[in-house]
Amino acid sequence: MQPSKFEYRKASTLDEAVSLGGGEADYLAGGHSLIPAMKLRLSEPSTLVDISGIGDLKGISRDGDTIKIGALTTHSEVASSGVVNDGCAALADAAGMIGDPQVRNRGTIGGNVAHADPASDYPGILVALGATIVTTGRSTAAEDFFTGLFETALGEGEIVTEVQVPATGDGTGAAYSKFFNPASRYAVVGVGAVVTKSGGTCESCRIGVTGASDHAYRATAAEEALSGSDLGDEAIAAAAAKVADGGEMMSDLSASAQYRAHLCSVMASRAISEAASRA
Amino acid sequence: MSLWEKITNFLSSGYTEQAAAVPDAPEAEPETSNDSLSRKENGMSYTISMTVNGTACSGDVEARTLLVDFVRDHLELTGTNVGCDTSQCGSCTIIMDGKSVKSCTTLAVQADGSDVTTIEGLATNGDLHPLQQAFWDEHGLQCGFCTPGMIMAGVGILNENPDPSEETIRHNLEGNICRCTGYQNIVKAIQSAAQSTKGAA
Amino acid sequence: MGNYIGKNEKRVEDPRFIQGKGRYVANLSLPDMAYVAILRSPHAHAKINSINTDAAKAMDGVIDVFVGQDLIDGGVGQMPVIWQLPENKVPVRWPLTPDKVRHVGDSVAAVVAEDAYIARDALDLIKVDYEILPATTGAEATTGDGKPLVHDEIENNISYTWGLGDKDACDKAFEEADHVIEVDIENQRLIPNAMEPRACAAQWTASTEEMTVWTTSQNPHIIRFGLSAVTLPEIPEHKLRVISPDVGGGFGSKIFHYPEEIILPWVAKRVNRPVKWVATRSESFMTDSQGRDHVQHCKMAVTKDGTITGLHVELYADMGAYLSSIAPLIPTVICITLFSGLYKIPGIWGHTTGTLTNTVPVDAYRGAGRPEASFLLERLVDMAAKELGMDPIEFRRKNFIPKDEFPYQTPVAFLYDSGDYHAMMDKAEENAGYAEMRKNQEDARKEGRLVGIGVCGAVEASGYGPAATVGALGFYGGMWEHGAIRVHPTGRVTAFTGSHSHGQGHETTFAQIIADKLGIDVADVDVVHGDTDLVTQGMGTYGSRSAAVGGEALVNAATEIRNKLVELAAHLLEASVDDIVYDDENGKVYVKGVEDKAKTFGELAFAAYSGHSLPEGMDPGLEEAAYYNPGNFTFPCSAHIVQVEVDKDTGETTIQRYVAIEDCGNVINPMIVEGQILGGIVQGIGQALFEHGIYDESGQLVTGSMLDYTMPRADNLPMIESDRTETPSPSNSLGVKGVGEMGTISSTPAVVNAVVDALTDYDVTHIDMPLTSEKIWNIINSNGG
Amino acid sequence: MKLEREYCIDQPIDLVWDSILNPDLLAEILPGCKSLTALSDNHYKAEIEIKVGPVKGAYTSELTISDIRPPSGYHFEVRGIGTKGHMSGGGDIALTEKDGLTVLSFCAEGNVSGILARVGQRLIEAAGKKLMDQGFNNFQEKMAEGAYA
Repeated sequence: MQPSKFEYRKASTLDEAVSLGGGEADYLAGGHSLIPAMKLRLSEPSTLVDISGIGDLKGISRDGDTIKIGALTTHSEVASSGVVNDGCAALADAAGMIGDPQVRNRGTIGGNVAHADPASDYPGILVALGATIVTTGRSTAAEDFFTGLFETALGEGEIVTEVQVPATGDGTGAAYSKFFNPASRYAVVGVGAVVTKSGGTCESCRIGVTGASDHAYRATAAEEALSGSDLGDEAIAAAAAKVADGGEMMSDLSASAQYRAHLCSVMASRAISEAASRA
Repeated sequence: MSLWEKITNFLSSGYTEQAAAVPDAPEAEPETSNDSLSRKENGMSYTISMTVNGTACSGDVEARTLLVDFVRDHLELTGTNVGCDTSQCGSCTIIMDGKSVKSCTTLAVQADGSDVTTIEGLATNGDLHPLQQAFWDEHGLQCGFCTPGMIMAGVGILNENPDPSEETIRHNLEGNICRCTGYQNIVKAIQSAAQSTKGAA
Repeated sequence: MGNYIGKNEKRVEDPRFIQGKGRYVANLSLPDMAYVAILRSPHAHAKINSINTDAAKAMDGVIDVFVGQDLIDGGVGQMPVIWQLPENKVPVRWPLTPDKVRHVGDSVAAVVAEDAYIARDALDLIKVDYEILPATTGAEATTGDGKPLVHDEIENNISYTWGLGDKDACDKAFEEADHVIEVDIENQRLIPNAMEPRACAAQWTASTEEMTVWTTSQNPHIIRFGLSAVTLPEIPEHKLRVISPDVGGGFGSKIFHYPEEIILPWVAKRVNRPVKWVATRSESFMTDSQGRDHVQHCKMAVTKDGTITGLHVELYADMGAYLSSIAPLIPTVICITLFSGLYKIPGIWGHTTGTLTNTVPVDAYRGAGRPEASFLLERLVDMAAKELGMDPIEFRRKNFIPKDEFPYQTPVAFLYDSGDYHAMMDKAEENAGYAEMRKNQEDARKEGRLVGIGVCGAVEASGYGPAATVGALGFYGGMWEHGAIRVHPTGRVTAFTGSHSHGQGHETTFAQIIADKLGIDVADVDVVHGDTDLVTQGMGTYGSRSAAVGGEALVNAATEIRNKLVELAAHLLEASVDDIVYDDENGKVYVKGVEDKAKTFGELAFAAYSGHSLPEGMDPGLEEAAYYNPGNFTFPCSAHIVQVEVDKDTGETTIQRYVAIEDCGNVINPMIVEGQILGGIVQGIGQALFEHGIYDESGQLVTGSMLDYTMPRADNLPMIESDRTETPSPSNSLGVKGVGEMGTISSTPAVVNAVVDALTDYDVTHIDMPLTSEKIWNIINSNGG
Repeated sequence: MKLEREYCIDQPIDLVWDSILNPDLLAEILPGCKSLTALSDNHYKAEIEIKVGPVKGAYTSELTISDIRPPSGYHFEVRGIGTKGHMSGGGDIALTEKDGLTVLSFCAEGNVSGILARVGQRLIEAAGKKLMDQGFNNFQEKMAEGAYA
């Protein structure tokens, strides 16, 4: 498998990366979304701007209640990070379900969200967590960042620099539940849930869905149904049944639209139950 | 060496050469390392350098050259195999800066300056790595094609967790496909290597 | 009993593999080597109006570009079909198609370039003007009126029909049956996906007019014959060397003669440079011959006491766009002959229609016709047991051929050599703790869990096969095997086998056989295979034939060596030949009753070569070649019991326990045998649960990569509990039976039986494979329970 | 692959009908359309560049319209030859009036060949829908602008 020819530019600073980008150029971080497409010659960029050497985009830190993850942080670094596991274990869990160990060792969170594959895991959990995608131009809430099939709010030459995730506070639990495509290991459906409990009641919740529709979305109808409930099996099932309402279900070899909708509710039930038990 | 041994050595080496129509990969030539990626005049060739199996080496590649092709074709280390083109099978797994990666999904220019270990670099001073030994002992291979990738994935697994459960091993082999063994003896080999490493520590 | 047979010897081939020194074709590098890339059709069916290669030829680094007509004008022959049935219609097939593409991946042009990257670039510059034609798909559907014809000259897309059995006895059984069990089965298309993609290289030596071809083949001698006799007649057989070095798995898909094996040497001679082609996985998906793909209309006649009296199967087999090398064999001779299974069934009739579609050709894939037979039979048996309210094991036992009736003549040609099916099933039941398993299942069901237990018992014909028999049934060659043993003057041994190892471990097991037969150290034996210049003849490895046929050829050669050594020893020790004892255990030869009057194997070998003192009439040297033509097939069998649980919410199936008993007769290396069984079982599980090569209506292969074609991974499986019974085969001196495919043949129906059992409350009697979670969920969802 | 979409257009049916037969408008609303030329009546040639995520493909397409039933609909056939494979398909466009608005129903079946068909299964349908939606969003905008009224 041989990609088409392209020009390769390595940026050492963010400014340089921005100035090299735009037009027919693509940014290269870990390359685990782009290189497979290039090998099949489905993708033939004329220039690749390698941003992997930009030191500013690496590392995980915690600033108050916010966990800051540099765009070049690999999935395995997120999955094994003490900061992430302490502050938001559901994100570490989701990162650990992406691809396989080798892919997790190279793929980056910034590259992943910028690519916006509809079956990618991060978008679902990030939308649920109320994460913020920080770019060279601005900060965007995750739920507004993913706009369509491989489409994001990113403008031309704009680079994802950081993902900010609120740490789950007391009384709040989060979880991610995924139905794997048996061949590719992408998410047929992945549901992230964040539940805040007060006494035995669900005070508030956020539910993010990936894999089901052409982009990750917030299942607001389900959130409304769950909020104020007793988080019992019936309440969870009733809310989970509304998770598919938020998006137009995709259909492919691995799951019809109808089955995907069903999986949405199953994965949501599991994620909500787990999140509630962690709250 | 006795005459008998000399004669038999001669016989066996003579035969091996005859049967080995495919030459073994020579050791990579040590070359001077280049500190930074430099773009050559013609605009399509890049000089990269990295440490492969402990030896510094460099080469001129196109930007599009995959790391696996650099290792196989430029360095003539053909132990790393290519089994698919969509990053599913893991046959091309190598260790790059301590982590298992798929060398078919990495550009050679991305590996510039890194420390790479391939299957050829696993044994030390002629002693098999515990995982190599365990794959042999436990019959963890049949046709051998996925084996280098499986062993390197095993190295990655044990780097992360020196005492993994069966479930952890099976889960972390999700990036490697074997068509011959049904995985059972591969799992056993990784378990056994973990035990032997623990015993030695 | 010798020192090695029956014992676990670690594999001698492993050190090279675990150190990355495997000698695969893709690793071959020759001075001045050029690279070949092949343009493949994106269409399932299209007329080629024109091909423009000018831009590709003009590209820097491109040496030349060839199209189909170039090869035809250059003297290549049509692709041969070497197993043919009476009156079958064989479609015309060229290595590069000149006029019409008939499946996605059909070969159109070949680029030769300085490196693989340039060759790939050049493919994008070749302009083909295709006139797209409607496509036809579906094993049975393709025969319908008004369907496009894959080949204009083959009406209704039917290549052949073939039937076997006792139709009258079958009809009578159904007339008298108390119960008739019916089911229509789709045994789906599979894609072999050996982990090593196919590869080929060729080197032309103009000065001596010799050609060497390296290819990933399971049978290099057959390829050599095919090339020189049919497809590349410009290279005579004595000037052609075919080498299949280490081959990374085959599973049948590397038996066949492929276009690249013709294109590469033809091109190497034209450009006068060594050339190499290595398939991408994408190319493997659309050019490696595929497996299975039957539509089977089946019914079974059963009496009210649970006796099977008849089986009737009308079968449609999709051959793809062309007949691959031995394709007509698979759904006919090798399939219908196994319709008796482990059972006494008086009335069996099977009939096959081999059809053509605009899909990749179909041929042997692990099991090859036998899994298709065992699947339909073991599904019907399970359905019958259920209808009669009998336990599936009890029902099977009732119909088993008793061990005192062997050799057993089935109504579908085969004479089963030996077997003790009751003992095998007893052991499976015991190892599984079947009664306890059923009790636990009841408990689980009470909790609302969908736990199922599946049973399967199957037999196969392996060790293909007696030359006269396979000849009478349509094979153009013989299926004997060749073996040769060269004892060196030092007493070390090089053995040559026409069998080919692509993972089976012949270098180890054959060395064990020879070491025991000659009474020497196994480390002193080296086994050579896969090179037509080193091994004079061979038929290769497929149909689980290596030990039973290839092993026997080596036994014959070893026997010749022993006979010569005994004669030589008698001469040197001044004793009668009748008084000479050949001590297998200690590798020496002595005079009966006088053990210190002895010669070691090494001393005798040296004496044979020194020639200082030989018996009258004996020539110097010590090497013997032998052939072995089996008198019968061997009939291994197995019994599997598997427990699954279906997730009610998602429809996902989890295999919780897998208990397998295999009987492959005597065992040479238990470790290797178990490895073959485990791998085979998992490949069969792949068919049951995951694998499906899907074509859409336009003939596009929509599972064309590992992103969409699911194969089992490590985390889909439990630890398989594998064990054996041993009923030696009387068909060969080693008492061995084939083992490479038995696991696959049994595991597929076992798993499906288990899932159907798990869904017993949902009014389902059969589910077509693969049992994807969506399919199962649809049953749970629509049948309500 | 089967695609069924329904769009509600805030314009009178006759105007919509005229517009969906207007080559200039079609050229503007077809996603990625670089040029559209009429080869003969109801037979067009279009150069289209499609980008979905990392996948870019250029197609030379031919569009034939038949069974024209003013103002209720027509049948179309499209065939494209491209760098990433070929595509072909056909379907019907139907217009109905509902509360003064126009409902445009689109029902088509198509096939994609080549590398996209073999490796892009999970995305083909979603990509088709996306392109349809894009096209009709463009259409709505153009209609709203009154550019072709």
